[in-house]
Amino acid sequence: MQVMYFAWLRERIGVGAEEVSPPDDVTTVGGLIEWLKTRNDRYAAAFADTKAIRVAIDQEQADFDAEIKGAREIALFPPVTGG
Amino acid sequence: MQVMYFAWLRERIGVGAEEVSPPDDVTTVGGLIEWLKTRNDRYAAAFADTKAIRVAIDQEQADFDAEIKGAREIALFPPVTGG
Amino acid sequence: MAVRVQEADFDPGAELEALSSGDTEIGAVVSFTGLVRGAGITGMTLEHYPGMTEKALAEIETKAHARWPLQGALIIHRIGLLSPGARIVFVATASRHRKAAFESAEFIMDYLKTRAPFWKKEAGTDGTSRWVEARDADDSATERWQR
Amino acid sequence: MAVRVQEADFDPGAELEALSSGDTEIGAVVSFTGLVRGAGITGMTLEHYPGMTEKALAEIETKAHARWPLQGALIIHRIGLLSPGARIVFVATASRHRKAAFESAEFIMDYLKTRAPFWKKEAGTDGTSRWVEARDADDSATERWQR
Repeated sequence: MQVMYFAWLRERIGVGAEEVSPPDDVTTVGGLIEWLKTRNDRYAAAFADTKAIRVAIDQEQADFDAEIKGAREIALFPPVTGG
Repeated sequence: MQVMYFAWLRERIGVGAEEVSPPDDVTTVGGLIEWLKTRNDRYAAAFADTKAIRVAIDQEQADFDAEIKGAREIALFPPVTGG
Repeated sequence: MAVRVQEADFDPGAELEALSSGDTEIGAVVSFTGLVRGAGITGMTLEHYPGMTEKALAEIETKAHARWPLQGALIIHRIGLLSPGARIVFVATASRHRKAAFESAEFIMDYLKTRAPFWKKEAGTDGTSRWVEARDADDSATERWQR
Repeated sequence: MAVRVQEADFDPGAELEALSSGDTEIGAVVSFTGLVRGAGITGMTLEHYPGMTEKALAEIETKAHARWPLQGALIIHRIGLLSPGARIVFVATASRHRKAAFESAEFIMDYLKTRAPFWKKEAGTDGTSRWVEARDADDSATERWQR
């Protein structure tokens, strides 16, 4: 599946989007984030405060409990500040 | 003092403004209207329903109890409908 | 602070531009445009009370400035004969934040509807004409700002 | 119903004219224009989530149409680099009566502020840059429509 990052999350991780293949026991958005944190220090630092992270699955708002199975595109980003 | 009429009140009375000299015992807007009603049938008909009449004294909103002594310009009109 | 009562039409885009340009403290501009609705009428005549009108509109603007931190405000109201679709009134407010801009524009319109001495007479498509009646909802709208 | 996400500036007057002309059922048009405030910054960059942005804005417009009787609605949001004083966002709604036009425009802005995937990064006059933080007041503003 594709994972996308925006704003300071993108800057801290260093890429805007990447293909990832989490193991089968990673079933929710929360689990995905915990798994991403184990990849390296950049991810660990970027996701240090998960209260500051929002989620969209296939371009629809979702929460940390949401199942990721079958998702094509998971986006992680800070609270939005447009308008 | 000058009395002014607007909208359907002006149309029913037939003039937009006129000089009037009410007797000394006419001291309030309400009294002025009662006195105007005695002038002829047009006035009596125009002021039949005083609930539908609003007042301004010297271009400031006022009510029927307001004193008219010293007033330069008293305007009587239906509720406003601009905007 | 600006108030205009005029027969001529106006240009909402130019008015918005004039209100917001040159002051980079402004973050939010809200405008209201009132138009003549066409159902069953061929036109509408706006009568007003010259002198008192301008005074009443300026007082409403002053009240809005006292209540919200505004960088600017504008009220334009047309008088005379207007066709269906024509602009009648324009209110615009400028503030740092959107809440003040929205609330003050709505406040000005609510007060204008019940306090500014304008009267509308509609010319019906059936040849008759009638004075528009005041709506209780407009009184309620004004009163909520006094609570 | 219309949603546009673009780098280019837009013309509020032309957009208002297009929204309100040709439908004489419209009695009230409300617009909101958001501008880049200049205090301490040389400019601002708007990032967004292509694809989701348009979808989120269209959903907000649909919600507004479901909730108020609207003759029309428009949302324009700019992206890319913007200077102080530049227009960022434009929302306009058209209805028979002013209450629906005011409320729906404010509703769209409140939802846009917390639901549409845009992020602002300010370039400071001191040479630093920083991502704008979300305001709790914006969450509260959205929540009041859910009560």
